[in-house]
Amino acid sequence: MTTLTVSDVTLTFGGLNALTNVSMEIKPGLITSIIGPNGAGKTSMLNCMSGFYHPTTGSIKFGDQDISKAPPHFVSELGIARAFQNIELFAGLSVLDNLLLARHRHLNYNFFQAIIYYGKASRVEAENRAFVEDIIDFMELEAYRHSVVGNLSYGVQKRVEVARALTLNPKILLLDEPMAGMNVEEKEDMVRFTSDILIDRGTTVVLIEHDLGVVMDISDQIYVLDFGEMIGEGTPEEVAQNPAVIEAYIGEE
Amino acid sequence: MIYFIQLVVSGIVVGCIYALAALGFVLIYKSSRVINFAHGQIIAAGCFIAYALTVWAGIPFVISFLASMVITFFLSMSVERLFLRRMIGEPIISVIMVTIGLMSIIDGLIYLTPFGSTNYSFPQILPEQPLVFGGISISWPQVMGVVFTALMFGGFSWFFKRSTIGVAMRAVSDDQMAAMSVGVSVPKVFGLAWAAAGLTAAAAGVIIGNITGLNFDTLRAVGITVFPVVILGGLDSIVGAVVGGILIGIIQQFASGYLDGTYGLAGTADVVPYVVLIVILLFKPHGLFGTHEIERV
Amino acid sequence: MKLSQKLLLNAFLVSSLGLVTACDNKEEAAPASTSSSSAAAQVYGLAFSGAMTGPTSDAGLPYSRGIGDYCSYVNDNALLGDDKVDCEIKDDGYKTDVTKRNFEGYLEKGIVAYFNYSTGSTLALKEDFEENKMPVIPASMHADNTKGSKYIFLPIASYSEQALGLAEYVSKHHKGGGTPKIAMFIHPSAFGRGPVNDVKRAIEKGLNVEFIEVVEHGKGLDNTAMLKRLQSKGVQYVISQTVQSPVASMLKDAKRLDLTASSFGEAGKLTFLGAHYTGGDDLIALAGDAAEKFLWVTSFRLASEKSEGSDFIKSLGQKYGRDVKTQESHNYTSGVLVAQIAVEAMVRAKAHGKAVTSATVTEELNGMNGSNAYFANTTVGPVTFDVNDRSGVDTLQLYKATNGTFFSENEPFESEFYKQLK
Amino acid sequence: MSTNRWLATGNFFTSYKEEQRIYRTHLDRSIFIVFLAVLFIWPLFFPVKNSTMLVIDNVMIAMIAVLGLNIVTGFAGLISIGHAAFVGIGAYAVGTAVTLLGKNHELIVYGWPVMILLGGMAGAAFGALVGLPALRLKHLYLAIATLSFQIIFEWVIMLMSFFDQGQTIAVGRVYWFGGKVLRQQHYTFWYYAILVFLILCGFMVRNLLRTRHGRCLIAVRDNDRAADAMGMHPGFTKVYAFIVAGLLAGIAGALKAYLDRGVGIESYTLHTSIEYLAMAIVGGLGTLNGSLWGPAAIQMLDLRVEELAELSGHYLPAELNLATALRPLTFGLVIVLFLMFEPRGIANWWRMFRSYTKLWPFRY
Repeated sequence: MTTLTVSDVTLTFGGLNALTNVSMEIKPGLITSIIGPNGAGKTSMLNCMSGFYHPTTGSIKFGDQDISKAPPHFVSELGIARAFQNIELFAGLSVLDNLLLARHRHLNYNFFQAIIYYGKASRVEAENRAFVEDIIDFMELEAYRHSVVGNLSYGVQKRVEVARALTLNPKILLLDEPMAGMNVEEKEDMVRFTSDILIDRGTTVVLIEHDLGVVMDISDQIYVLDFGEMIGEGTPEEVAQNPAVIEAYIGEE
Repeated sequence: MIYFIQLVVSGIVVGCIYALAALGFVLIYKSSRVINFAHGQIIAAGCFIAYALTVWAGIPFVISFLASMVITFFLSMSVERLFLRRMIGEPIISVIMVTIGLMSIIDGLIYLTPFGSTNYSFPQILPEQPLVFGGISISWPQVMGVVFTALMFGGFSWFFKRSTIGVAMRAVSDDQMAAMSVGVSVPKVFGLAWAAAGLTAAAAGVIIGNITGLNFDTLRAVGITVFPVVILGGLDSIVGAVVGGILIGIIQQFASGYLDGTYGLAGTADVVPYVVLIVILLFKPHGLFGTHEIERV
Repeated sequence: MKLSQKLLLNAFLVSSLGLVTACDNKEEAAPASTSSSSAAAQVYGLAFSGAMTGPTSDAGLPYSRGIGDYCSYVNDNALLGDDKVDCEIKDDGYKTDVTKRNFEGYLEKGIVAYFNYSTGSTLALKEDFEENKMPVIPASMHADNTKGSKYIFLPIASYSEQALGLAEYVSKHHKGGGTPKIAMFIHPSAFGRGPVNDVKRAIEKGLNVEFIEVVEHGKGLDNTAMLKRLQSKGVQYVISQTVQSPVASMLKDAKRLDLTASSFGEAGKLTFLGAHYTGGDDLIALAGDAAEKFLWVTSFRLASEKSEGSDFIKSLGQKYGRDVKTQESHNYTSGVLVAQIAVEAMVRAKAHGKAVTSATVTEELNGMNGSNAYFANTTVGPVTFDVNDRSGVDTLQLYKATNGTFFSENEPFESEFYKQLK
Repeated sequence: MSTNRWLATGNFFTSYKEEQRIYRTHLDRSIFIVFLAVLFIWPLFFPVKNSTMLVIDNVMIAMIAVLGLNIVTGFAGLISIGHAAFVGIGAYAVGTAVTLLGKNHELIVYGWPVMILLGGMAGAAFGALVGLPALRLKHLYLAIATLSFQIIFEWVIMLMSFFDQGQTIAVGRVYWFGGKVLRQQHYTFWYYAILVFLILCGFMVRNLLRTRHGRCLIAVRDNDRAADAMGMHPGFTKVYAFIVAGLLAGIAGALKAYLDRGVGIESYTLHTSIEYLAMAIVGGLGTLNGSLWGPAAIQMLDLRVEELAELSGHYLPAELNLATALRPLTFGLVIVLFLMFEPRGIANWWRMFRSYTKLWPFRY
């Protein structure tokens, strides 16, 4: 099991610091949450971890591998997958194709085998289809298998988003506000999925979430960001007691 | 040395005309993110209208020049209304292809007129003798080109900074949805951008027509020549259009002045801008002045 | 389905159905023309495919009108007795693919002679002409057209011959000391480059001019660099082989830079000369005053000078409702000439008691020499072809632009070196 | 299991492999096989005129080229305004061989299938070169880069005397088992040759699209950030799209060189590029069968307009240029009308037709 270590990361956009000297450690086998008010730099942190942004200074290490300058496709290959806050699915494709796309790296036939199709390509496709079906079962998406993603409801799209990240078979799964904009039932489902991901599939989860109730319930470790700076860390109990965090959330009277 | 200076001056002067032709192109791109392939045809149309008014209707050149600009203003606006209004919200590739279709349609319409297959030239209205400074000469149509580029450049810069509609246009170019939500009429802005593009196209057309004569092929080819200019300057930058135009003008002059006739090369002025374009794109993907957008996930 | 989509679908279906029926019609039409061959009066097919739209349509359109009008004239005036010509004219938009399609269609209709247009398509279809033994008269006078071909007949002297004629004229009339220095201003294609090597070869054979530079023009809006360079190299004569528009730009720039010679061969200035497609009314239309003193060589008689030929062309144009601009265009005359040549060959075949076919037309064309030369009134010299020389009117006439019209300068002449080069 | 393999109703799959099939029912597959057979045998039963066959041949070549264009523009979403240059590269690969070896060299007249594949390779190599800017460039800038490549391609060919400065380089008549292919059989012979290549290319693209090599194109088009997160390098995927497009275009170009028996620049100009784009759009961007509908429809339109123009020439005054204006006018109108009213192209009509007949005799 590998640890994702973020040390002293600063991210600057045209003179503005999105993140300042943030350090955190994502330990395997836990659900780690990053919380903070709007604009605190949570998504920027996630973008840095997944290779979309590169920290201006500081480093991000996955195990021994430095990934601070690695592009997203490289990071995902290492086993860090993410689900996006604003749904970033391939809207014109079916749920099945969206998930199969996430198997891109695992479809190990070459171009010529692909154009001939019969033989290896067909066999590998079928094997991976089985894997994808597994995820579909896990995320309870059976009914939507052949639906075009763009036509599905928001809650289901969110679930597809998570399912697609899971299909990458990651070691660490980064979830960016998976429950935002959901109703209570959908939220409950998503919480269940999140803990199942860790328990059933053994995937480490990093969660960004606004609903503090959910965060406090399921997190093992919490980091609190405000204006790009780390203002608190620890278990849910510790964070709940932290005066800096309380101040950031409730504000000075 | 005087050869070199003459090349630079000619380059700048011709570049200004390119800039004028490119200005309309940039205006459309800036507000609606559309690459207008039919721009050469609009340039040609502007030129033909001015000729028809001057020679066939016998209206004084200055008036018909201005009138042609006004007519193209409205023509271009109606083109937008007829063909592009319906395309708002469609994928950008469809919109671009519409302009390619437009290119053909305007071709067809011009073939209906005598201009499609007959050559004409403007009567000698501007002074025949060129301006000469210390052995360097500039013809009057070229002077006109420089003056109009300066006017239009100044005008549009002011327009975008100060006037309400200009600010609205900038808002639309930044974010259509956001602009709509604060009450800016996006279709109206697009219409206006096209109309303004028509205006500059007519000016460019008349000036180029004065330089080359009225040959449909030559005039519509300007629409393609403009591409290196706008890419070099950055697709959405008015300053870029002017700087890019002048740079391409100078590059062309140097190419034909120094490259042609050496190493068996010939006609390099036509191709060097495109080579420059590709090199520029490799190192500065958004041109010299184009906006670089930060992508948010 | 939206109404608009329905409409589109319907329109498409109707048009595709229409295509099927149209194909049927064609198959009916083809035997109809051959079946009439048993009757006394016959219909002979002539056909043209050229650029009436697209690049060079300014020349192609009047050219096609010339062919069409002369064919109508032949039928209306019974030049072939009871027989008629059926002249089919199609636009190919300067696209070789379409030319090829048109030509295959014409072949199936059983034409006896074919008029082609551009240099590109003539070279592209050369093998097809050979295999079908089809006599072809193209609008392109590219010298290489006839190379390795027995069936391509150039109506007038080739571009090489024209450029050589101009170079010889320069060498003969050059005033002042030294060897006259020339440059060539050409189209960036084989059409423009064709004559360059022939001129260079003639110089090796003793033509007294110095060849300084070949300029291949682009689409740029300014020729300052090029003109200044030529001047600095001491060039005095610029021989153009291209189309009118770039020449017009160059002339305008030269005038602006005060580089245009006021008289032939003025020292330190440039004298401009050009081959067939560089001149004519179109040049004056484009260049205006800057075209003054431009020397243009061609083999045609012009409307500006009264002659039997120019009167004929005018009356022809009037008869078939052409505007003055078309009537006076040398491209119109040029179109008439190619039709004249083909019809003359047909008339001769008939007179010799032969059936009019592509083979007999070729035969008659190859026999057009010596006492059998064809004196078309539209040209300054006779049309002569033989098995080895298939360029028609070898006589050239120099025209000079004076007050916005081309008038003939000196007597008609022939290029001497061209014969030596062969 | 008593599953029904002939109709869509009651057709159940018991393995993933079964579901991956192109033809879901035996009926579909049978219809397709019969259709292919008809394509091969119809020239034997109808006397076909050369001019008709030439049109058909050119349409099929355009289909191969547009298949390539659809890969890059339709599926990968990168506008290419230089597709004719890719086709031209294929043709000029043959042209190069002719110039080096002579037009009747064995490799050219006997080894033409090899030459056609070589044309494809050359196209693919050029595609890689043109695609390189795609590593950095985003959509519209890339479109203009392809335009520049088109213009540079034309200029280079026109400059180099090696390529006869753009004039036609003649290609000899090819040999087949029956000996030399003469003029009378030429167009029919190439009909079969092109048909075979078209079917191969069609299946190649079809197979590609149901594997990762095809899906990644669509992924990059729809959302290149997400594609990146899924482990695809968006830049390389774009380059790869250009390579596949170049391969198909190169094959089309080499076929065209043989069909025309010559290579000249005039068939590979910017105008042709625009025509290919129009074909792709009218057919339906991002669909396989659209690549086949488009060229057929545009060619049909062209022929119809030609007849219409001829007809109007008989009835309208000589001075009206309607006949010459009709072609560009209708060409442009068709593009614009399709984009405005049927942006998914003819392929969408085909889809509607299919879904109507699929569950026949039941409506739903």
